[in-house]
Amino acid sequence: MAGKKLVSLDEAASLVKDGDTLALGGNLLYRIPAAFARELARQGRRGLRLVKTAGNYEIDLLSRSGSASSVVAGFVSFEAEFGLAPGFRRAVEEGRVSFEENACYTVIAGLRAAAYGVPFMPVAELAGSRVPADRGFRRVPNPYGEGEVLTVPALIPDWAVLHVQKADLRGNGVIHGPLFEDVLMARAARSVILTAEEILEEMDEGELDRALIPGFKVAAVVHLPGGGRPGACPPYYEYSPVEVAEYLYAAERGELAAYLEKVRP
Amino acid sequence: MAGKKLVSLDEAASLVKDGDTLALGGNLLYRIPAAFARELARQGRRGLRLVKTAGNYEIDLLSRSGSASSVVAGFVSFEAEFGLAPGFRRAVEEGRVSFEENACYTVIAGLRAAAYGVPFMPVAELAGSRVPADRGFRRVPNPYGEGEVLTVPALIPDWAVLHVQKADLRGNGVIHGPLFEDVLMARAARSVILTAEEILEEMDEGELDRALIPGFKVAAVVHLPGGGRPGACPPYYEYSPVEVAEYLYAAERGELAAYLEKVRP
Amino acid sequence: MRKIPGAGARLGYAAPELMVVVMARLLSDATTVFTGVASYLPVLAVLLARRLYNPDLVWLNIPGRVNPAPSRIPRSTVHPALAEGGEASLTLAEIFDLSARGELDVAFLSGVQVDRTGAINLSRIEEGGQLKVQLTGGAGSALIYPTARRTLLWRAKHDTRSLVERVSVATAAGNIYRLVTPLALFRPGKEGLELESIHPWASLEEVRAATGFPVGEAPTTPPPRPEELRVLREIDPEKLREIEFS
Amino acid sequence: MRKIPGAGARLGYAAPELMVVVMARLLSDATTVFTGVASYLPVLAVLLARRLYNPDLVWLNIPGRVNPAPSRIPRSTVHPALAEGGEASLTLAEIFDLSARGELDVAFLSGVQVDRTGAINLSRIEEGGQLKVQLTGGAGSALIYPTARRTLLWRAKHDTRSLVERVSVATAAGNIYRLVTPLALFRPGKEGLELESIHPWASLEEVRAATGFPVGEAPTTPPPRPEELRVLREIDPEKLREIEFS
Repeated sequence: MAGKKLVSLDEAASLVKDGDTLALGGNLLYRIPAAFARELARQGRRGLRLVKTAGNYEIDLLSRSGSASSVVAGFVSFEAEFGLAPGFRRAVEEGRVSFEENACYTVIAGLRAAAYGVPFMPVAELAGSRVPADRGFRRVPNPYGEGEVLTVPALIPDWAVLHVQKADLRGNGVIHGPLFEDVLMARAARSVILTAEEILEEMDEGELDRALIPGFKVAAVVHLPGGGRPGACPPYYEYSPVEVAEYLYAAERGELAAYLEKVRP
Repeated sequence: MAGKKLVSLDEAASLVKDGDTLALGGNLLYRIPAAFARELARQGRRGLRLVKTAGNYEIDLLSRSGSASSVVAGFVSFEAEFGLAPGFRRAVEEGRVSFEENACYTVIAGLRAAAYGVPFMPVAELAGSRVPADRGFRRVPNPYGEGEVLTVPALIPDWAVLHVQKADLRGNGVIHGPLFEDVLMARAARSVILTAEEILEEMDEGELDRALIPGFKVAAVVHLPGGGRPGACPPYYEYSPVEVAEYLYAAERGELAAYLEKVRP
Repeated sequence: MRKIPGAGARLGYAAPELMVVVMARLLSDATTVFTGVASYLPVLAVLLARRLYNPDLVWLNIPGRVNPAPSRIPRSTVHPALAEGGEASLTLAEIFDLSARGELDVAFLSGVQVDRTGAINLSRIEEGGQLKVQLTGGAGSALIYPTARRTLLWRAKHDTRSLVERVSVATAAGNIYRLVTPLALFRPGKEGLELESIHPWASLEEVRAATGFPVGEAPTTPPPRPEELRVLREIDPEKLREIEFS
Repeated sequence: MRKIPGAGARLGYAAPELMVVVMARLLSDATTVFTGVASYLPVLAVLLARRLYNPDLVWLNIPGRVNPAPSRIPRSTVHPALAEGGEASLTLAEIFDLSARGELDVAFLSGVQVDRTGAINLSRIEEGGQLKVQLTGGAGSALIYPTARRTLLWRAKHDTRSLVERVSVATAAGNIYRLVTPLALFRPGKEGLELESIHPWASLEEVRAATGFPVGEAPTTPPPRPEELRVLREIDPEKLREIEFS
């Protein structure tokens, strides 16, 4: 078994089929599966449903490339200097991508329901918000008290695609720093694909404590240093405002294909 | 603030009032708040409702002492050589303690509901088990599909009482090795009491990653080396079969009071 | 870069400084406070409050460490530098849970639109039921706003497109504590948001003209004290406080 | 210590060894396997199976490390030694979730009573609806049994009090794969558990007399091969396999 999970980026991305639901790890520009998203775009994948709490680069890119047909997320935007994700925004406004706007917490609740093997998760009332009605979230009678309780349906991704600092040949993945929703996504999804900065032969105790993605549910591991760029993957690299600008500049000029050819992996 | 949380065992145990619900950390003879339980017995606390997934020593002791009036747990027994928890068993058979038998998972589900601020948690159907009917677990209609879904009501302890390896003066607690349900208990409970092998002035990064009990919800920290005995608190000490036997021998001879006087803290 | 309100008044401070100071003062009695994504002014307010008014304030943010003491303020509010010096670990999901349980004291939220009821819109601008402008989505706000005990709204723009009678779409609503803008400070009143104070560079007329709902008179916002400005400049030497005004 | 079945037959092995070997063989095609509290024979079966039949078997247990390779078998199944050499971390709650999702392949469970349907009782013995004997509680069984794909029951006692027509209280029931006892191996059939094989030291009459429900004829359980016994003794030099028979 050991070793067979280590495949090329090309092979790993080929596991994803048109129409699959993908939970994407990381948050905003931190520890995101950026290179994997570029490869999906290069391979011309279509009809993907993307699941994320808060994202930007890879949502924007897959919306522009025509790979994503819908996005389940709480927040899609760059921060500060880069502002809104323009490709995503236009794709939604033009009806090419359906934005299933959630609260970040209802994405988490849907993933929790999937992780716990139940059809829904009760959540605190999102009083005054249009999100529950827009998403068709339903209420059930409180079986132990008064009133009704808001629920969120289980959200079961076909794949959790995570960029992690380290993985071993058996597919065990190690995350340093904030976990974001990565671990939950790995539990909720039917299967997991990892891209990793480093491939480990052995783990020390500190790494084992952080090895929260067991290999038995991981279908493929790609050794992919820099796989989070232009985002950050601490402690390896910071995010690059220059590379984000390069992406936005190229994409906004309609040169996404050239960008994808140039920026490899 | 810093420092005011550090109190004596006596003071910490005094925070618990007759009739309170206590979630007890650890599992079987591992990282259990044993000394804290002895102190509750010494102080003559009554009417406690104890919450645990799998336990033995402190459940048995608080059942014998008359401190516990009910126990919510999935499993109450010693392992191997010591067999059943005889004091607990007799207390239940004689009607002094009510055993609210759960599956370990339904204890977890009830704590999760509390941690998530919702009145119940859906769980997979425990087909063929008497537990749901015995506990009065109810079903709700599946709002997103066919049939009904089993639920477990929120279980909100007044206190999570946890024995941890390390804590700081602000009440932040560090757990090394298996977490068991300790972190979940700390989220679900109204407040937290820690007993700790060591009090830290500062934490290193490894400790910070394991500092999963933030101090802001911790009411009291007791510096209590050996507070898990006769159970184990790795890496400080193993569990002591001799001390477990000493407890059972004394208790079965009706000498619990003398045992509590002798075995301090 | 658009003009920073108050910058022309030569007071030695302008809207970014005053907004941070006003928000910091509002944290004097807070127990726990949460700052989310793209929240530069709130991060600075927390740091200022902890330095001057409330050393025991517990700060929760996205990078996952409780009560960090960052040595510098990064340009991303998800940056691990915002975890530095923390005292314990808590994931964002757990911070949401904390709020859902009613244990979160103060949260900072913003909106592209804020209306008189305090409802915020981060979802989209609709016209005649049709999507006109897609916004970012509300991140954690739909949960946080109704479940945190007090929500402190801030918005670095104050005009009739931002402060409206009624939001196009309510992304979130809830327990509003105050709304801080570059022109004024609002508090909840009987008929919705009302003026609490007007910043020194703004007149009541200007505020009225820039606000999409009626407002009454109010005193002038107390200016920052020299110590507040000194500490703020110390905390924020790179003037990240101006990012939201660009 | 009560008599260990088969010990008098001088075969070079007895019930503890044969039970472990039979269970290990049953794990030949397993993907994931869970062992819970006080599960000495199952732990040894997993280790034996991994050595001889199924090197890729993924073992999950309470101390929280996936696929550990302990250097010794401790006397507590919660002992951190059972986490040694693991390859990743997974809490017990997450193992339960895994089972609830239908992703757990094989689980080991036991019962003070096991009945013909495979239902187990770890809760209590009732007489006339009244509590007579309080048992330990079923730990994870009520969830694991119906949600794991296959449950391997074992019980170190085989008598008419343990193997009953109907349990006093059903703590758990579900997807039974096999039941292994010191006298025989059972599998699910049309009318409930049926004999698959009888251990070399037991006769059909003995098994019938010790079983609270009817059983038919069955061949003899294939004895352990020398290699199986050799590796088992290597894994378990302290004979923890006999604890459950004491």
